[in-house]
Amino acid sequence: MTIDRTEPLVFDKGLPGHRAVDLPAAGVPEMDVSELLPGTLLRTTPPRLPELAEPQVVRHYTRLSQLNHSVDTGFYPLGSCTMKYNPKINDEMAALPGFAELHPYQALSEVQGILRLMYETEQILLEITGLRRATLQPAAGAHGELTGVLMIKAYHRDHGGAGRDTVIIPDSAHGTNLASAAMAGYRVVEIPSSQRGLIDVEALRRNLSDRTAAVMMTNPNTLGLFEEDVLQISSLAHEAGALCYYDGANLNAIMGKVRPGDMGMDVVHLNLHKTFSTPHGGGGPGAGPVAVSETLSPYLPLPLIARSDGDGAFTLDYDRPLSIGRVKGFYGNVGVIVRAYTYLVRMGADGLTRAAEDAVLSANYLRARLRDLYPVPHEGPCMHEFVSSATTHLAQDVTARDIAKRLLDFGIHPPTIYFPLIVPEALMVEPTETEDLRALDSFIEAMQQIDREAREDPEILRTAPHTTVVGRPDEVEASRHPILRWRA
Amino acid sequence: MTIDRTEPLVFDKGLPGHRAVDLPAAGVPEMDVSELLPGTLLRTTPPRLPELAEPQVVRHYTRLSQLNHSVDTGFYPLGSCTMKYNPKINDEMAALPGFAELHPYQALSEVQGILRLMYETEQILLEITGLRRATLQPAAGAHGELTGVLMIKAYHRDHGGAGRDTVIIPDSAHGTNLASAAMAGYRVVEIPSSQRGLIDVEALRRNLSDRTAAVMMTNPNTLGLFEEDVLQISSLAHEAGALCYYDGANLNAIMGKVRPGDMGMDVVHLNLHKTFSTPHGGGGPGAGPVAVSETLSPYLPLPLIARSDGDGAFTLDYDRPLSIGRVKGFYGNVGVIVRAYTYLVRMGADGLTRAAEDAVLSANYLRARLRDLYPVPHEGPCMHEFVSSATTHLAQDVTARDIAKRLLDFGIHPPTIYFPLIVPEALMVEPTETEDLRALDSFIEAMQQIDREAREDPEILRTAPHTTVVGRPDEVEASRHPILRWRA
Amino acid sequence: MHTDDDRRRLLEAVGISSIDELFSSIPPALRRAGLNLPGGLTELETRARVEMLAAADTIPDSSSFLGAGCYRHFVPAAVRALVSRGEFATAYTPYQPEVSQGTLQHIFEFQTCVCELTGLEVANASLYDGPSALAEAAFMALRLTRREEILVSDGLHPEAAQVVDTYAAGPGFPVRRLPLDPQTGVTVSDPAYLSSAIGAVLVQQPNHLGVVEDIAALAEAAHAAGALIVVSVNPSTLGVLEAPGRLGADIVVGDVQVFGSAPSFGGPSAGFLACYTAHVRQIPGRLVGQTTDSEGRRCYTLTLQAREQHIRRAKATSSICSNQTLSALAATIHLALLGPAGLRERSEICLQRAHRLHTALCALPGVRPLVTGPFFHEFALVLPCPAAHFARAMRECGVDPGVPLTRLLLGTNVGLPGAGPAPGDAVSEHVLLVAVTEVNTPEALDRYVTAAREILAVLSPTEDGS
Amino acid sequence: MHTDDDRRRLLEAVGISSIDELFSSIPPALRRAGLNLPGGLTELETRARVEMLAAADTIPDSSSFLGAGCYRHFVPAAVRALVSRGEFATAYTPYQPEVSQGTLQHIFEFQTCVCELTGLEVANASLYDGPSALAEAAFMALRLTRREEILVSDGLHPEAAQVVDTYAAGPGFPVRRLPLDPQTGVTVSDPAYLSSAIGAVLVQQPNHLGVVEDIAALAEAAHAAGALIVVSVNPSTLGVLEAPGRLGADIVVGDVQVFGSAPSFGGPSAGFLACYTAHVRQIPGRLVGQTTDSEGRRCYTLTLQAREQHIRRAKATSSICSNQTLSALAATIHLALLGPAGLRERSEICLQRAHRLHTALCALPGVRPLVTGPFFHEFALVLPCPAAHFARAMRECGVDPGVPLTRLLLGTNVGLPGAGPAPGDAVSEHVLLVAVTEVNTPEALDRYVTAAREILAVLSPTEDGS
Ligand SMILES: Cc1ncc(COP(=O)(O)O)c(C=O)c1O
Ligand SMILES: Cc1ncc(COP(=O)(O)O)c(C=O)c1O
Repeated sequence: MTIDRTEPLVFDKGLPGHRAVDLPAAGVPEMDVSELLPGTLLRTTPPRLPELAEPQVVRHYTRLSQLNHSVDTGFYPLGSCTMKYNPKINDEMAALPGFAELHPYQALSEVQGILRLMYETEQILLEITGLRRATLQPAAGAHGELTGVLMIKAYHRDHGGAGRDTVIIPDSAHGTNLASAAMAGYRVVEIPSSQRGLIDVEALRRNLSDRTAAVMMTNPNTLGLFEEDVLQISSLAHEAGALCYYDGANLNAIMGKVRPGDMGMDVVHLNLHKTFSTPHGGGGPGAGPVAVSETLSPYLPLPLIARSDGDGAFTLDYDRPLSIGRVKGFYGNVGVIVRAYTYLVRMGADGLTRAAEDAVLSANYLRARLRDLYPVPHEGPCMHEFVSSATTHLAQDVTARDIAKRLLDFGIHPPTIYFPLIVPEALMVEPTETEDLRALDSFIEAMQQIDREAREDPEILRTAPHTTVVGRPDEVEASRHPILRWRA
Repeated sequence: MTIDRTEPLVFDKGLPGHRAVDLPAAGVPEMDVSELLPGTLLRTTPPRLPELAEPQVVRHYTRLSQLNHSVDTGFYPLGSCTMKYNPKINDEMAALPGFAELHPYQALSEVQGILRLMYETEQILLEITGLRRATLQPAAGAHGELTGVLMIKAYHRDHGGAGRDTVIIPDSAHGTNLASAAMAGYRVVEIPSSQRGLIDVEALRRNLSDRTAAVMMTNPNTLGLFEEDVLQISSLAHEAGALCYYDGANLNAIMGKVRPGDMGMDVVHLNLHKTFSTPHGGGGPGAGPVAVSETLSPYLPLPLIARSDGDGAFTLDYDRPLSIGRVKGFYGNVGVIVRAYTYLVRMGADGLTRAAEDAVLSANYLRARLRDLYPVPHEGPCMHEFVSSATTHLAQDVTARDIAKRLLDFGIHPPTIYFPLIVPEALMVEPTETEDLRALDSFIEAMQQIDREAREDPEILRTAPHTTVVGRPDEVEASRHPILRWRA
Repeated sequence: MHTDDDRRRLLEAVGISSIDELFSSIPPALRRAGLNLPGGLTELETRARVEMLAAADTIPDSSSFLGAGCYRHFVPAAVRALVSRGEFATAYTPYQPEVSQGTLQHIFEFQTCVCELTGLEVANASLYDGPSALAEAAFMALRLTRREEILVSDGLHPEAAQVVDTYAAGPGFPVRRLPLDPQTGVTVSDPAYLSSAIGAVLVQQPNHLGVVEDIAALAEAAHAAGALIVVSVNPSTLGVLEAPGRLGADIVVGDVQVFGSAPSFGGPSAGFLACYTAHVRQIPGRLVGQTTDSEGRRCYTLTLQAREQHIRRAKATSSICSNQTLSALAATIHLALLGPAGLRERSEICLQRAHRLHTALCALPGVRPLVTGPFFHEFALVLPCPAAHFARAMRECGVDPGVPLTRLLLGTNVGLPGAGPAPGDAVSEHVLLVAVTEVNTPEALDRYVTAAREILAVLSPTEDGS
Repeated sequence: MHTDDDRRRLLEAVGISSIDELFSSIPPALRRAGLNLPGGLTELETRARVEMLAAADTIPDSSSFLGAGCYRHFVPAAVRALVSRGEFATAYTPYQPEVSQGTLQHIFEFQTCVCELTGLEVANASLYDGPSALAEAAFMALRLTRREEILVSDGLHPEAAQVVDTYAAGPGFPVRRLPLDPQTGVTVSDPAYLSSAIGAVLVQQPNHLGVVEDIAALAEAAHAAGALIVVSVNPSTLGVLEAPGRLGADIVVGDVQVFGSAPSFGGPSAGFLACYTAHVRQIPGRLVGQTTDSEGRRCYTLTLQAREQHIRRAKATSSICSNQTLSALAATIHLALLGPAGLRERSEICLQRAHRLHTALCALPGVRPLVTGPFFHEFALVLPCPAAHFARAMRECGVDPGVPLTRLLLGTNVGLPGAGPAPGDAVSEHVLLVAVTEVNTPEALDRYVTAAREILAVLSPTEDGS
C-alpha cells in the first residue's frame, strides 16, 4: 500500500483569519496611517501570506524537515562538499545572547567579546593557511573567490598590470572559480589536466603571459589529488607577474600537513561550512574568509579587525586607502564564525591535524575497497576524496545517475556525480573524518550490492529510487514550463 | 519495494573505544582510587554502555525520533489525554539559565524569581479551581491523586475518622483513581454509572456510610459528560462525613465556566501536561499540582511557598505540623511548572476560557459529524471529548482496535480505545482547541473512509496499519517471554 | 483556536446557535462568566515577563558546591539538541507501538543502561524521582516478603526518608530507623534492628553524608532476617563503585538527574527501579519489551501491563501512569555519549577533586570531618561556626560552599549519626555538606580554600559554637 | 574520528603501514609536522571559553534604538525551534531532490513569499545579503539593458553603495550618483542624471535616512531613459507600503534579516531578488521549480540551472553557489507565523511608535529633523551636539539612542543629502539615525525622551557645534 507522504504547500494549509503571532498594542496615541504616509505609497492589496496558527506552522515545517536527508540522519559522502558532522555545541554557542543579540553598530566597547572571537578566528586561520592577514567578510566560498579576484585586480591596477585581463584555471576546477573570475571582469582560460589528473605544467607555461593576472587552483584538486608540482606552478606564475589564487574548499585534507602560504599562494578562501564544521543549512549560510599574503593585505575589504597597541582593545580599522571596499554589509556571517571558532578551539592543533589524517585515511579506505568495482582513473593515494568512473556500468545501460539514485534506497546520500567534468560518469566520494568504520562499511556494502544489481537486475537501478517520498522529478518539464511560485 | 526502516539498538551501533564526551583532567594531584575507596567497593566489570562518537549518537536518536507520531507531526485526538499543542515559547522559558541552572538548595534570596513564579502559578490555579491553597510538588496526575488521598486519610485520622476505610469511585473512572486510593491503604468501592453515563446518585447514596473516607470523581467524566448532579453528590458525601476528591484531568473543558471548588470539592489535582500545554514527553515528565479547600490545607505536603508579610519576600514554609510530609524530593517538576506558568500568563482570563469553549466546540463538532457512523451511546452535548462505540462494526468482524490501527495509515493518531471500560469497543475522541477546522475535517474524512472500508473491504482494517515502520507487534509473545533489555 | 468565522461554521454543524448551549449541562448556579485573572499577553510580553523573573535568580557557576541529592554535572549540548526534538517531546505514552517506536526503543535502551549500571536483571521505564522510587521499592519489597515493616537507614537523604514515611503512612506500614555509626557515618548492620516483621531495608549509596556504605554487609544482614534490601544509589558513582546488584541488593533505585537533566530547582528528572527477573511482576510502572511484528521485524511494545493501573485498577502495583520518560531519554543519551570510559573518567574527576578539597579544608583551623568513613564526591564538615553563617559569608565572596545540614533537616525528624532525631541540635548547625563535580574547576577549589581561610578567621573567634 | 585500533584496520585495508604514506604526494619540502596552535579543549572547557567571550559583550534591550540596516524585531520561539532542526540545518544544497523535498519546498515557499511581498513574478532562492543582492541586481540590469553604467541613489545605505562600488570595479562599470533632495531627503528623479549609458538605477526604500522614496516617479524617469530600476526594500515595511513591483520596479532586492534572523552582529541573514518572468534567465543564484515525479506526485527541484556556475561556468549569471538557505527558511517560517495581518500590524506598531518618538524628540531644544520627507520607522535627527557624544552619554543612562551617521560613513565617500561626499563635515557629525520597532516599548520611548532632555541640557551648551 503506497501512500503519498508529500506535504501540501503552506499556502494551501491556511484558513482565512488564522495567525500565529499576536502583537502588543502600539501603546502610544495612534494616528491614522494615511496621516503619516502619503496615500500613493500605501499598499492596496495585502500580500497573500499563509494564514495559520502556530500548531499548524510547527507541524508543517516539522514534517517538511523529515523529508530531508541530512548529516544528522545519514551518511553524506558528497564529494567536494565536506559534509562532516556539525557538533551541537557550535549551535549553542552561536545562540548565546552575547553574540546572537548584538547589533552591528553597537559601540565597540560593548562588543569586545565578539571582536576578540573574530580576531582569534583570523589568527587561527592564518596559522592553518600560512598567510598574513585575513577578512571574515565573505559569505561563502564563491564570495571569497570574488573578493580574492577583485583584490588581485586592484593589485595589478596599482602595479602596472592593468593590461592583465586573463585568469588561468585548470579544467578540473569548480564552476565558481571561473564564474568568480568572469564576474570580476576577467577572461578565463581553461587549461587541460594531465594524464595524472594534475595541472599540466607545460600547458600552464604556454598560457602564462603578461596578460595573465592570476592562476587559480585547488589543492588537493577536485580529483582528490595533491598537485605535486605546486611550487613550480606558483613560481612560474610569479615569474610571469601573475598571482596565485588557492581555492581552499579542500583544506580538510591538509590541515597541519601543508599550508597554501608555503605553496606560494597569494590568496586563499576557506569554506567554514566545509572544513570547520558549520552546518550547510540546505545551501547556506556558510562563510568564506579570505587570507592573503603581505602583498595583497592592503587590498582586503573594509573594515579589518585590529587590536590597539595601547590597551589591547579590539577595533575596526577603516583607514585602509587601498582596500577594494566591501563585499557584504557589516562584518560577515558572524553566527557562522562563532560556530567555526568553537570548533577550532575545541579541536586545537592535534585535533585539526588528526581530522585531516582521518579524512584522508577514510577516503583511501573506500577507494581501496571499491576500486575494483568502480575504477578510479587516476593514481593514488588520494587525499580526502576520490573520483571513480562508472563507465564500466554503461555496458548494462546503467549510469552514474542510476547508481546515485539507487543509493538513496539505502538511506545513503550519493556521492557528487558528473563532477569534475573531466571524468566521465564521475562519482566523487568524500567520507570525512566524522564517519566511523560502520558507516564506511555500510557504504561499501551498498555499492557492492548495486554493482551486483547492475549486472543481475539493472532495471532496479534505472527505476530507482523506490523508497523515497518522490522519485526522479521531471526536470525537463520543470525547466521547460517553469513554475517558480505558488498561485492561489 | 519494502525496506526496513527500523533502527538498530544503540548498543549494536557502537565500536570499541569510541566515545563522545571528552573530559578535562582532574587538575589536582591525583591519588590512586584504591587509596580513596576500599577495594571491596570498587567496580569489577564496567557497565556495557554504548560506545559511540557524537555524530553516531545524534544520528541514532534523530532517526528514532522520526519513528514517533507526535503533536508536532500530526493530529492526536487521544481521549482523556488532552494532546493540545505545546507552544515553543514554553520550552524556551524553561531553558532560561535563571531557572534551569538553579540548585534546589540555593539560599532563598538567590531564588526569588522562581519562587515568585511558583507562587503566582499556585494563585492562578486556585482561581481556576476555586480552592484555597495548593502544592506544586506532585510529579503527575496520579501522584497528585495519591497526595490528595493521603491528605484525606490524615484529615480523617485527626477528625475521628480513623475507621473510614473506603473510597467510592464510579466505574467510569480512570485506573489511577482506584490505584491511588488503594496505594494509600483504602478499600475501593466502584459504583456503576447510570444509563445517562453519569454517577448513579442512588447507588452512591446506598454506598455512603461512616466507613466512607472519600468520593473520587472526574467532572466532566471520562465519557466527556458533565456530572450534572455534582452538587447533590458533594452534599451527600459531606453529609456522610466523607470528603470529595476531584480528578482534574478533564479541566480543559471547564476553565472559566465552572470551578471544582464551587462544586463542593475538597481536593483537586491538575495535570499541567494536559490542560496547561506542557509537553507529554512520550509519557512525562508532567506535573500534578493539588489544590485544596480550607479544611485540607493544613495537610498539604512540605514545604509550601509562602510570602512574608513584611518585605514580600518568598519563602518556603516548613512549619506545618499537620502536613502529610513529602511525596517527592525538592519542590516538584519545576521545569514543567515554568512552562505552565508561561502558558497561563500568555493565555490570561479570556484565553483560558476561550480554550475551554473551543475544545468543547470541536468535540461536539466531531461528535455531530461522526455519530451516524460511530454511535455515541450517551446523550450530549459532550464536553471536551466524547466516546463512540464501534460495536456496529463488529458485524464485519472489525474492532475498535482495527479502526485505530487503520487510522495510523492516515497519519492520524487513533482515539483512546477500550476506555472507559463501561463502553464496549470504546473510541474516545478528544480533539482539543489547538486543532483547526482542516485537521478536524481530515479526521472526519478518514473515519468516513474507514467506515466504508469496514463494509467494502474489512480485511484492509484487520491487517492495518500498512504504512508504519512496524505493524501490530506481537504483544502476547512480548509478555509470555519478556525481553526487557538488550544483551550482547 | 478557532476564528469567529470558524466558530460559526462549527456551531452550525453541531446544530446550535451559541457557545453557551454547549455548557447547558452545567447547573446554572455553578456557571461562571470567566476567570478573575489578568488578560492575556502576547508572546513578546510573556517573554519579557518570564525573563524578568529568571533575572531575579542567581545562576550558580563553577564555584557552587551544592549537592545533597541534586548535582550539577556538565551536560553535552547534544543531549539538549536531541531531547528537545518535537517528536520526542510532544508524543504521549507509547500506547500505539506502530507510531511510537522512537519512544519505545529509547525506553528499552534506558532499561538496559539501568540494568548495566546496577548489575540487576530488569529495570522499569522510570518513576517520578529517586525518593518516590525508593518508597515504591519499599512497597514492592513488602509485597514480595509479605511483611509490613520498613527499616530505613539514617543515611537516607532526609527528604527521601520523608517520602518513605509519607507513602508508608497511607497503608500504615511501620517505619523503623537504622542508625549510622557515629564514628564512621556508615549504616550499622546490626541484626538487632532486623526483627522478623521487617520486609524492606532501605539504604542509600553514598549516603546523605557522602559516605560510601558497605552494601554487602547490609545485604547479608537483611537476607539473614528474611528481608529484602533496597539500595538507593547515585548512578553517577557506578563507573567506579561496584554495582549494588553484585553486592546483594535486591532492588536498586535512584535518580538519573546526574545524567542529562539540568538541576532546574530540583526537577524534573527521573527515578529508576531495577530488580531480579523473578520479581518482575511486582515492579511498579511501565515496562517496554522486545517482540516482533507481523512481518517478523524486531520491535518494541509496552508489556506486562497487567501490573498497571489501567488494567489492574485497584490491584495495580502502583498508581503511576505518566512517568518521566523525557528525563529518562536525556539520561540514556547522556550515557550513550559518555560510554563506559567517560562515565568512569567523570567519576574519577569528581572523586579526585573532592578528596583534594576535603584535605585542604580539613587543614583549616577548627574544621574537621563529621565522620571518618570513605566518601565519594561529597563530604560533611564540622565548622567552627554555624554553617549557615559561613555559607552566607562565602557567597559574598562568590563561592557557594555547600548545603548547611540544617537545610536538609527542615521539617524532618532525622538527625545526625548516632545523635538520634535532633534537627535543632548544636552540632548539626555546624555541619556543611560539600559536593564536588567536574564543573568545579581546580581554580574554583583554590578560591574556595582561600575564601574559607579568610572567612573562618573572622567568623570563628566570635561565633565559634563548638 | 577513528580510534587507534580502527586506524590500524583501515591502514591495513589500504595496504600501507603509516598515516604518513597517505601524504607522500606532498613534496617533502612543504610537509609540516602539525600546527602552531594551542591543544584542543574538552566541550566543557570550550563552552567556558566561548561563554567568557559572550559575557564581554553588552546585550541590547528594549532601550536600544539602533537600526541602519539591521533591525531588532521580535522573533517567535517557533522560528528557532524549527530552523534548528538537524534535518534542515545539516543538509546540503538540494541536488538530490528525492531526499531534499524539505529544503526544496521551503525554498519554493520562500520564493512565493518574496513575490507576494514585492509584487513581482519570480524570486530566487536567496543571495548572500541585501547589499550583495543589490550589486547582483545591478549587474543583471546591465546585462538586460546591454548598458554599462549604474546610477545609485545617495539614499542607499552607505555600506550597500560600497558593495555596489566594489562589485562594479571588477568589470569596470562606472557608478554615478543620484542625489537626495536636501530639503526632503527624497531621491531626486531628475532626468538630467539619466544618460543613455545608464542601465541600472538603484534606489532604497525606505532610504538610509528612513525616508520613504517615491518609487513610481523614479521608475518612470528610469524607464523613460531606457534603464531598469532596482529597488532595495526593507521587506518589513511591505505590509503597509505598496509593493515596489506595482510601482514600476523592475527588480526588487532586499534582506530578510527582519524576518526571523537574530541580529548576530550583522549576519547571517539572506538577500533576496525578485523580477519579472521575462527576465528569469538572467537571475543570479538558485531557483526551485515545481514539477511532478515519475508517479505524478507534485514535487520540487532545482531548475533553470543553465544560468549557474556549475553548468555555465565562466558564463554564469553569478558565481554564487552556497547561498543563505537556512536564513531564508527562518524568514519563511516567520512570515507564515505573522501572516498578512500580523505583518501589517507589526509595521503599524513600528510606524506609530517611531512617529511618536520623533515628535517628542523634535520638541527638545536644539533638536531638529534632518529632512522633511515622510519616514517609516527610522528617522535622522540633527542634534545640538555631536551625535557620538550624545550616544555615549545616553548609553550611560541605559539607552542606546541610535546610530551616529558618521558610523555609517566610515570608509565611504557618501555624504549628506545635497551636501555631496563629505563624511567628516560638521553637520553629519551631528546626525543621529533612530530606529523604532515593536521591541521598543512605550516605556522605553519615555525613558529615551527623559534621558535625552537631561543629557542635551548638559551637552549642548558647551559642545553645541551647529
Ligand atoms: C572546490 C570548490 N570551490 C568552491 C566552492 C564554492 O563554495 P561555496 O558553495 O561556499 O560558495 C565549492 C563548493 O561546493 C567547491 O567544492
Ligand atoms: C482521567 C484521568 N485521571 C488521571 C490520569 C493520570 O494522570 P497522569 O498520567 O498525569 O498520572 C489520567 C491520565 O491519563 C486521566 O486521563
